[in-house]
Amino acid sequence: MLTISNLSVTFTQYDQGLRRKQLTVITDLDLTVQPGEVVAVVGASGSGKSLLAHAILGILPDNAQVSGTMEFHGERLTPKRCKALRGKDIALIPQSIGYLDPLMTVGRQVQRVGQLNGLSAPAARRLRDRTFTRYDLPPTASRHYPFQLSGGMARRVLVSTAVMTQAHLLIADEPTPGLHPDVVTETLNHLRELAQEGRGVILITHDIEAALQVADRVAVFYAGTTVEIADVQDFAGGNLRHPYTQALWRSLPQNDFVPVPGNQPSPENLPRGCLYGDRCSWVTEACREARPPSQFIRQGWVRCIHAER
Amino acid sequence: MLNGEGLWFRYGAKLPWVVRDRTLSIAPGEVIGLMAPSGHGKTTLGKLLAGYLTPTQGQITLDDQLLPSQGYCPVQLVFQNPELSVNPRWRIDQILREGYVPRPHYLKALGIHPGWMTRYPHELSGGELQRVAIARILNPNTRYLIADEMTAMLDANTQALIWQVVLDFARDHNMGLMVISHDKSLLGQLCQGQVIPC
Amino acid sequence: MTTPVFVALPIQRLHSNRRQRTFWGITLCVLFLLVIILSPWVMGDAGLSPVLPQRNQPPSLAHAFGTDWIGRDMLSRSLHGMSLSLRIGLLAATMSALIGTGLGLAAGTLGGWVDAVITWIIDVFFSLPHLVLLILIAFAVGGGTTGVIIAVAFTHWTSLARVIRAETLQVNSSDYVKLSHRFGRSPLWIASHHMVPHIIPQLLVGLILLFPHAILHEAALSFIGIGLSPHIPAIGIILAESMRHLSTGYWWLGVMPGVLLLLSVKAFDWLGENVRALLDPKTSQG
Amino acid sequence: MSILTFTIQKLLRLGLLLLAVAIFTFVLLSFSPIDPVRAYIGADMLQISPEQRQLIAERWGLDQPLILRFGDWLGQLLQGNLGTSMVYNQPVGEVIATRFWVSLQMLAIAWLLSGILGLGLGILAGALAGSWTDRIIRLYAYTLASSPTFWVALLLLITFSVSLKVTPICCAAPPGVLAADVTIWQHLHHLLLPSITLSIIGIANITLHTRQKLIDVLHSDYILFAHAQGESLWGVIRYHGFRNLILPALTLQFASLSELFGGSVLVEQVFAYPGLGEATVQAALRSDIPLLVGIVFFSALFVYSGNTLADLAYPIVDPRIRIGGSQS
Repeated sequence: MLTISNLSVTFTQYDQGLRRKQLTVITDLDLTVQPGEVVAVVGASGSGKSLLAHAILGILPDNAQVSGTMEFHGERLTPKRCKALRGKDIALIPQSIGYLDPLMTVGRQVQRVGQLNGLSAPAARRLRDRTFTRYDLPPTASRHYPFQLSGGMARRVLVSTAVMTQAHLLIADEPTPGLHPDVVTETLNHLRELAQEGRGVILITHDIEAALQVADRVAVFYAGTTVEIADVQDFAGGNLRHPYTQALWRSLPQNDFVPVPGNQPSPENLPRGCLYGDRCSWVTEACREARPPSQFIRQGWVRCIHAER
Repeated sequence: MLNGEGLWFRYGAKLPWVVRDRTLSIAPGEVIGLMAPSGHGKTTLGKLLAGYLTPTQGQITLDDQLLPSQGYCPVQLVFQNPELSVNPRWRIDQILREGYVPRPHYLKALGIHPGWMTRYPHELSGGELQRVAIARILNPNTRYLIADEMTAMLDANTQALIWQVVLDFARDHNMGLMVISHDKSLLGQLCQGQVIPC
Repeated sequence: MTTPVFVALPIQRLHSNRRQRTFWGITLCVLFLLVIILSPWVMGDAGLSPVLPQRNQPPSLAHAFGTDWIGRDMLSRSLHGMSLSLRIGLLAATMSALIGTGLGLAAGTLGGWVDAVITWIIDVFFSLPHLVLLILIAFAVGGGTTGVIIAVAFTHWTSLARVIRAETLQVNSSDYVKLSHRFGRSPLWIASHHMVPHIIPQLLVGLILLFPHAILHEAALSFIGIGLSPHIPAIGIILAESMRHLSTGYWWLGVMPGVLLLLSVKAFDWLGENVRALLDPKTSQG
Repeated sequence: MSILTFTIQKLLRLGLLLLAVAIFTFVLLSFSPIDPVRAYIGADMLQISPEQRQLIAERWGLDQPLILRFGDWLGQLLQGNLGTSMVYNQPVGEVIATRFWVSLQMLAIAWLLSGILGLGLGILAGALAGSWTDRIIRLYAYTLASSPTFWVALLLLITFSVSLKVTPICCAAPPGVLAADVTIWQHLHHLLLPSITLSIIGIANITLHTRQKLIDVLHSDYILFAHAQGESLWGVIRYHGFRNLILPALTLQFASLSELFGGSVLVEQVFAYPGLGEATVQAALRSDIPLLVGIVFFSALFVYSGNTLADLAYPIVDPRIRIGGSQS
């Protein structure tokens, strides 16, 4: 349904003097999403996860240049098409209640989403009420303002905004930061449900445990690129292909809890070769020469020339 | 031994109690977990133990003495958001050196790049800044550390990196550690079963 | 978590050479203001004496601001007046800044009833129209140059005091100050290392932005006749005089000195903006 | 909080405020070098013997200690006796009432105009931030913000009254026409330029604040989300921007009453418009202490009422204050 290949996003900034600074925050990124599946996008902060969401929705700031292709339902996503699709065919589930207008009742905001999708006001209201019932939100919740909602209710309202649309693709951007484990599980289950209805879901998170709990496939981001796209089973099954993914898996508290030393390269000066090269134990001369291409190995995509071993 | 006995706390005479009758203690070299959902006074309890707040009732003692009000406090606290715990107008090296000059060994282990030294806090990411915030309390005078959701906003790799360094330090210096978190597996890994529900 | 790159992109960054432009802006403003302040000493009294054959001439190359009804050169008169107004304004604004800083710091650090009283005094000051308060004070202390200086000094400190108080409170209650205390730093050390770097920029910018207000109000008081004596060529008085000659069509008597006043005020505004940009770590870097 | 407690609280604060103003004014005038007797008698001072002076001083209680005089004075104030204006030879209350009525129309027109235009220009500039429209509006607002009020009034007078001759050059009515004979048209004609001058000056501040606030709102997370839902720029402004903008704008609008009042003093001076502002200048220039004190009190009341109205508007617009307030 959604196919992204070789996506790069570069910001142009002017530094001291007339020197132009290029910040490449996304490099050669690939991602596909099928109807009915949850794809988790996992990576450290600064790896370009949120920007990916903004790029798909076409809401990047003006000084960003995008290259590569994004296709949605087989057709290219041009800025014009992005504008026509966003909120209707592609919907965002934001990370916190701060993404709702603090001065408007929750009910009106959710209803507005329906109206933006072409429903009449009464129809949008009926759909909203049905959606609220579905998510166990009391009828009075419509009249509440965002600041009056509890953490769990807020989460359900945010999911409701996406359900009001007929969107085939949902992008959940860090939907569970710092929440109570029960609320995290509940929210993830909602996302799973939406996928079962035939929608594609992109779950963007830094929390790999949450990702493994709900996703079908996991795309691992590093320094603005997808180093690996693996099935969820590959993690526990020891079938991981990229050294970074393996390191990430090992660093989980329930596993070895062992980190790899070093830092993600800064977008100001990315290395010429593999972006993970300076932290990798498998690194060879060939890795430093050129960026590794994306390969299909053992039923998964990986950007590592040593992944076969 | 860091002791908190019969601790009660509220933010104002008419406000509800945030901490009610808590008693807990940490021995040198011990790692204790404190697990609870938000809104259960975990953060307040952490602030009480580190001397940021004074309990309304009860007292905190360190080896049977009250916490010193002057000089370096042997109980230190690391917050969830490093942005608030550094002066936005200071450069990184100044921030690192405020309490003590950190050992190059720890800076290296935490992956603190020498190139960061001349930058300002807003030029580092949250994960990078948190490592700076931790490096500055890795000081032999720190005998107890309260880590309040210290790595909740960080990715798994950075989380493991930070804890590895902190645990090494705790072992080498016989430092007591209280980990406040809602992450079960993290507490399981760090505290070997010593988890107190809050 | 949003990528920092995304949020750290203010539109201004797109303009090239920001830091250099800031420096140029500051230099230019300071030079312009210095030239005006020092001009009476450079020019002497040339152009101030009546030259009757050259009465009522519109602006020309010889007299850029024209001449008045007794043939005095309006440029010389305006510069003398502006210089005087600037000096009075600077003096009054500095006094005001001292009061504001003192009270703001006292309120922010001492807290308790001191804070309550100072905040209340500020509220009382804010509940009187500025100009009415100015007139009342200037009148009560007997008018004249002293009256203007005292009136301006005692009515402009409030907003700076508010800013300094808020900044002090904010820094004082910040986590990094509490942490510094736990690191064993003395209150004096914290004050000089944590507070001062925050207060000084606020103070400097606050002081500079006080000047234009002080100068405008000095001119306003002189204009309505409560300020300086009519024999002193202050800019407000020159403008008030021009009122009598407006209906005769001698527009330059009112327009040109006003332009000079406007430019001086804008120079201070611009200076303040540039100094603010220079002192803020978020903009001073790139 | 109920309306009753709100009202009582506000009235108490007002009482306290007026008391503070009273003490401040009294102390200021007691220690001032101005001799009230001399100020009262004015040019006739030479014809008055020291004995007569002494009598006047005694009648005014000037020989009493400070605190007693203050008590006396405050007592008179509380009875609503503001004294007699020496310049206009009328009770101060009456002078203020008639003069304020003349100023009020000018203030009201200026207040509404500057509010509506300022909000409109601010929204336009904020929505199109960085564009040429924005730059022009900003240049205009910044220039006006640092222009001396009386000079702007002078310029407009030169342009419209002297050169173009479309507006009268002074006063509230044509000279020589009896107050009863002034037509509404003549009245408006004289009101026009002073009101526009005042509103032009008020616009700058409101425009710049509205613009900045709208830019802040447009950079917020909820606007990002609204865009992601497919809302257009003008849809965002209509459904979210305006709502979040109106509260600071209202506060500013009511707070601007203080500036407006000050501005009217200068504008009335330039246009020789016989309002309260002009009376203020006359009171100060001719040492009419009772009138000056009366005006100080009145202006404090005026500004306070404006701020209270803003406080009342808050809970109507912002549910966080309305509902949050009633819960705690």
